[in-house]
Amino acid sequence: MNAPLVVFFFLAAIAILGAISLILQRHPIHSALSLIVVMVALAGLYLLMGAEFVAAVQIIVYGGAIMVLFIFVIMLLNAGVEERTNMSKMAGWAGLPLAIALMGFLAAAVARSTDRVQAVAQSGATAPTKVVAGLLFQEFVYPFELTSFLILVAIIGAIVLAQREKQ
Amino acid sequence: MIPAHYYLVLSAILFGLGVVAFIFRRNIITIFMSIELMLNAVNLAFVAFSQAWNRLDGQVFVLFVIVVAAAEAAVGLGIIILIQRNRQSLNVERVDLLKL
Amino acid sequence: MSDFLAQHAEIIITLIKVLLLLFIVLTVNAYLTWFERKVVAHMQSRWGPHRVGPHGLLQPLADGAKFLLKEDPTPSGVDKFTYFLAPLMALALALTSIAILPFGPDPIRIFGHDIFLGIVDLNIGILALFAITALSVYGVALAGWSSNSKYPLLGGLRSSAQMVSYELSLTMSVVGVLLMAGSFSLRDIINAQAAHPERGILGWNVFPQILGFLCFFTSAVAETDRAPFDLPEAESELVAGFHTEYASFKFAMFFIAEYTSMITVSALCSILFFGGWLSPFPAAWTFAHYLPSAILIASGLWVMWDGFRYETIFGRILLPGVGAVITVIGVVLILLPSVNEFIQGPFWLLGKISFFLFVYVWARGTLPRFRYDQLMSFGWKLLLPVSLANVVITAFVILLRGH
Amino acid sequence: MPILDNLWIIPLLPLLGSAINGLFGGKWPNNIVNSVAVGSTGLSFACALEAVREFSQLPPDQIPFVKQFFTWIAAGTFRAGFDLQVDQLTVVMLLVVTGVGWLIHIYATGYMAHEGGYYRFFSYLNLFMFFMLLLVLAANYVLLFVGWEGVGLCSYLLVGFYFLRKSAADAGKKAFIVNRIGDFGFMLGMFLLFKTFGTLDFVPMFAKAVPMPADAMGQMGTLTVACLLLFVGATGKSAQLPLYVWLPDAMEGPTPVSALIHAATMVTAGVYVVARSHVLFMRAPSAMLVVAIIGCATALFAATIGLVQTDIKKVLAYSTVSQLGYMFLACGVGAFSAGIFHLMTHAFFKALLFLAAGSVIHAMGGEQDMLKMGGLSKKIKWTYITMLTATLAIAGFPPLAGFFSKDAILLNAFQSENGGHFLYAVGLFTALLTSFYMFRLIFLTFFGKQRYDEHHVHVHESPKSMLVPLMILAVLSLVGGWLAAPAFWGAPDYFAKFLEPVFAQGGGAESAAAEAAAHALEMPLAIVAVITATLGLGIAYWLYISKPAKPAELAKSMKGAYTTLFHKYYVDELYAAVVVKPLLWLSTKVLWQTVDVRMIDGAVNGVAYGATEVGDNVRHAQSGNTRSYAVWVVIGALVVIAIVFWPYLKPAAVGMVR
Repeated sequence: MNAPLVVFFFLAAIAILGAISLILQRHPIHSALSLIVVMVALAGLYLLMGAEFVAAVQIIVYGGAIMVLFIFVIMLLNAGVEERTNMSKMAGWAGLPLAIALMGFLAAAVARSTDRVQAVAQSGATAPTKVVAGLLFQEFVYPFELTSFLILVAIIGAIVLAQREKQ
Repeated sequence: MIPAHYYLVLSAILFGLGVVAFIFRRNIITIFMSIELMLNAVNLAFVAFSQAWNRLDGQVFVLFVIVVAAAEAAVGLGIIILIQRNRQSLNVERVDLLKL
Repeated sequence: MSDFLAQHAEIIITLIKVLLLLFIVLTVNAYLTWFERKVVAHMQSRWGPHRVGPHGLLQPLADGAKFLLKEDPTPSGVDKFTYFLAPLMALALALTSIAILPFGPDPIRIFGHDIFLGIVDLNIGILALFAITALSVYGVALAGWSSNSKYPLLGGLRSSAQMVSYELSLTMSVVGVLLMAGSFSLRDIINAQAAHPERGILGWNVFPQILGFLCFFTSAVAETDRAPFDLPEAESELVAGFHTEYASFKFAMFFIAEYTSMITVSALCSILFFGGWLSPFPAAWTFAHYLPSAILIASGLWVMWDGFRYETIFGRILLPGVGAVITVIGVVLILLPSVNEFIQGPFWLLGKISFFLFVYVWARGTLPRFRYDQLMSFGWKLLLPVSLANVVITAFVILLRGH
Repeated sequence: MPILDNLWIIPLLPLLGSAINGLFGGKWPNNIVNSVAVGSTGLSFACALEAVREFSQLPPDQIPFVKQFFTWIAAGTFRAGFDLQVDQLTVVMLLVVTGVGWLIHIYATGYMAHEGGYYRFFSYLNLFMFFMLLLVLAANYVLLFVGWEGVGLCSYLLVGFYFLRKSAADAGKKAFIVNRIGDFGFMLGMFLLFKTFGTLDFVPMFAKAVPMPADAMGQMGTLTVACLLLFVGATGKSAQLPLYVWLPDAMEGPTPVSALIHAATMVTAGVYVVARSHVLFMRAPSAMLVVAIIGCATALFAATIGLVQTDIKKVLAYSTVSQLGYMFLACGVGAFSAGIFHLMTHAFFKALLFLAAGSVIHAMGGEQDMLKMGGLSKKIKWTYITMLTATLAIAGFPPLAGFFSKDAILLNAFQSENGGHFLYAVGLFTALLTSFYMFRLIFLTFFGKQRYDEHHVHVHESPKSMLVPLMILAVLSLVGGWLAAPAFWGAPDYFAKFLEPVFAQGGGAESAAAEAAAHALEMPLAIVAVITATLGLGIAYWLYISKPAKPAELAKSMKGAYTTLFHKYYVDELYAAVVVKPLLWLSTKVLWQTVDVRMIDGAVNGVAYGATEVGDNVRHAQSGNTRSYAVWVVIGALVVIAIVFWPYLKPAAVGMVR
């Protein structure tokens, strides 16, 4: 039981607990907080895997921007505890088993399909940000540009959606 | 050194939890969050693979996913505000005009 | 026992450093309040605190005691968990960010251990700092929301919007520096500015990156919710903003968090743009190394003299003592050149930090508060484009230089 | 050689004019429109002249001059390029088309001045010029066919120019459909040719064809079939039996159109094609014979109908048909140069006739019935003179154009081996009829007492813009014939000499032996022809000047023949009964009411109905509840994963089962 493994299990436990509390909390703010916990835990895992940059971006963008947006909206709409309606029979009886089955399927499939992953020699080296940047701006430059367009469109869309139409 | 499939299984579990949240929460915002959770699980898988194969494409792709998530959040929250404004409710089960 | 020490030396040293830094930061915070009140008072031609201790020097202690002893009511209908979480988060994050700053160039050897000044030295330091800054929104936002009261809610909304908006330009304005340094590590960034020792002050980033600096400092002030961007706690509109419902020590936590982030920002400014611990003089001017001692001795002598002519007995005893200590330190530095060498870096860094802290206070004493829409349009329509332009220009220049 | 190297400019100019007028002309005043139209045509005429000049300087080995511009269709071994070709034949056609076309454009500016849709008219007219030039310049059958179809289209558009008048619209449709039949044959011919030769470019194809053995008389070899098919197309376009019916109706169009399309250029396209593919025809004697017989028959047939028509343009229309018959007769007896020559002269005088007729109609304020005219010779002197010239020309009086060309044809017919004398006899008789009905037209129109009342119609001479082209054409039809003056006339047959290199390739139209015989025969035949023409003139004079009452009595006395002729042998009625009615019945009763309504619509509606039913039942799955949808998505994901990862999941699944 070496140190990284301990850290891993610790973070994994936090992540899973956060996810579960996301499910169980009844107030959106609390769900959001638990989601933030999950994200921070994941960032820790990324660090553990030596993906510094991704970890930082994870916290800056997800934690610092997206989730803030969520909380902001929750505060703006003053969303209260969600009401317990049960209009969807489908979700009522089939939801949980199916979801669990999906989880199991995924886990089994992934776990069994990773024997090839095992074969590859894994270097725990940290990924130098420069290399990531190189990939991002040379090999993946077109997708990158596309995402910038996507962002632009999203901004415009958000503005159009949020503005009250004038009488 | 942690075997890659630990991460993968973890991501699978997180994804499943995200699905559960999606199915069992009624609040649109929370459902949205569960989507983000699933995206995060996927990101974890990506990074795990990229580390397993010593290739950084996975990380780059994670960046793309994050960008997409940001865009999605912007638009989605705008839509949510509209829904609240028009239907005075955030409960998805009360937003069900799209049926027979 | 000793072998235990030997085994876990690193951990223990780090713990000690943490405690030490914590103590220093808190003390500095305390006296920062005193400093602020004094400066603002003098700007408004008042005396400021002068009752408790000589020149009101003991005022911070009194405040601390007050915070600790006051009653701490929890308003009804608050969301307990979040209500308690918010100040903790704010304070914790603020203090964490301090831990990432390096305070001196070369490690100090004690008991055969190289101890470098600063808790951790990440090679994504600046990113980590931004990450923490990003998270620090939650303290304010959650505080505002959980108080279950309208002014805090508005304050929280404002501040979360404001912080998210200004975080963009904050990050963008640094990119220029990062491009020039080619690294995220604060240490590398400082060293990059030391590339030409003979230039001294001219080598600092502030000259090529003047745009970046202006954007950075402005948005940093906004990020820390300080005047003139302190809308979240605009007393004229929102009582006390997000911490209206907080009392005694929870309130103190927000307070400390705010001042700590001020320190962090000042440190960042001096590191990113003003060469961190680098001396403004060209490396050749060795005599400049005696500047610290000179200043210390001078100020010590002044304090002694000031003490002798002070009204109260206490002051007549205390101030000369303090002055004597300072003078002695100055003399010791002259006598021990190696220590003097070592002290140079921290000296300059602290000097710059205190300068920026003064600028903070100065701004607060001078500038009127923004209106909210002005704030937003200022952030989005001026700062962000300018900082983006700065990025582009820097990139082009570097490209042309064939960097 | 600026022009020859960019031949495309010659057809392109009218196209540009058409495009400009068609797109913007609607807004513009007439003078701009017609300056664009006339300008573009005149320019392309100039270019054509220049091209001819350059062509004349080409060394003989470079003739025919073929220029490939770009590959238009390429499929497997098949290549159809935008290739233009110039040889002597093309030169003749080029000059005729651009020159006459230009004159008619000028004429039209005057004639159409007071018509609506001015810009539309000129746009169509220019478009026609474009396609016609494409037709004559094309270096392969495919491109030629493009022009072929294009002129058909323009003829349709222009015949139906007054589309508000039902008769006009119907005439347009009739022209189009009848041409379709011909085009069908033409296409089949093309396919067969491609199958035989593997190419549709003229030069290589003919090169391949020359060594081929000629089919024996009456033998249906490939070449014969191909030629016959091509000839079907020709009959359609050039209004020969049995597909001539559209041309008389086409007179519904404005007169300039009748002159340009239905007299001078388009209708001669068939002749041009036959002449162009003479190499093939020379090797298919039976096809040649068919061509000759059809041409001869048409000539006679149309002439007889022309005897009794009272509509001035109808008369001219039938005379056109019969003259075309002459041309085909010429081609049929292997005298291609004579045919082309007649084509040219006919282009002159028939265009002149039509334009003059148009001028008359213009003068009469739209009246076309000759019985309501008369005594116009004084009032519209210039029109009268020019028209008279044309009439003399077509009737074949020396030394006018018609005389030479018709003589050449008759001569060759007389000489031709199989049934030559018979053909000659019929041709001669037709010449008699021709001269008769033409002078009937003249006398009815310009002489005798006037049969209209002054008060409604005030007769007036046409404007310069109409008269000048008339005069030019008159001069042309006066001297145009001298190009091919027979030997006894002293002058050598320039025209035949000029076309020699083209038609020599086909295996020598006039061999040296025939040459001598020809010269011996020319004189007497010429005399005979002149006598015939004079005879026709005499009869016409006797009937319509000296005894104006006579025609009516004659009509009464031989009522049957008269009515038959007057109703054009009831051909239209026949077609209506044999073709149109059954077709209508088939399409309405069977195709529409049974196949379309019952089967197709039934099927479509059935599908739609089924879809509705299914949707009606399935729609309940759409609860509008996001959570349910989520569950469905999960199910889908499960299935996908199960399929994709089965090999990995199998052990686990098996374990679970145990």
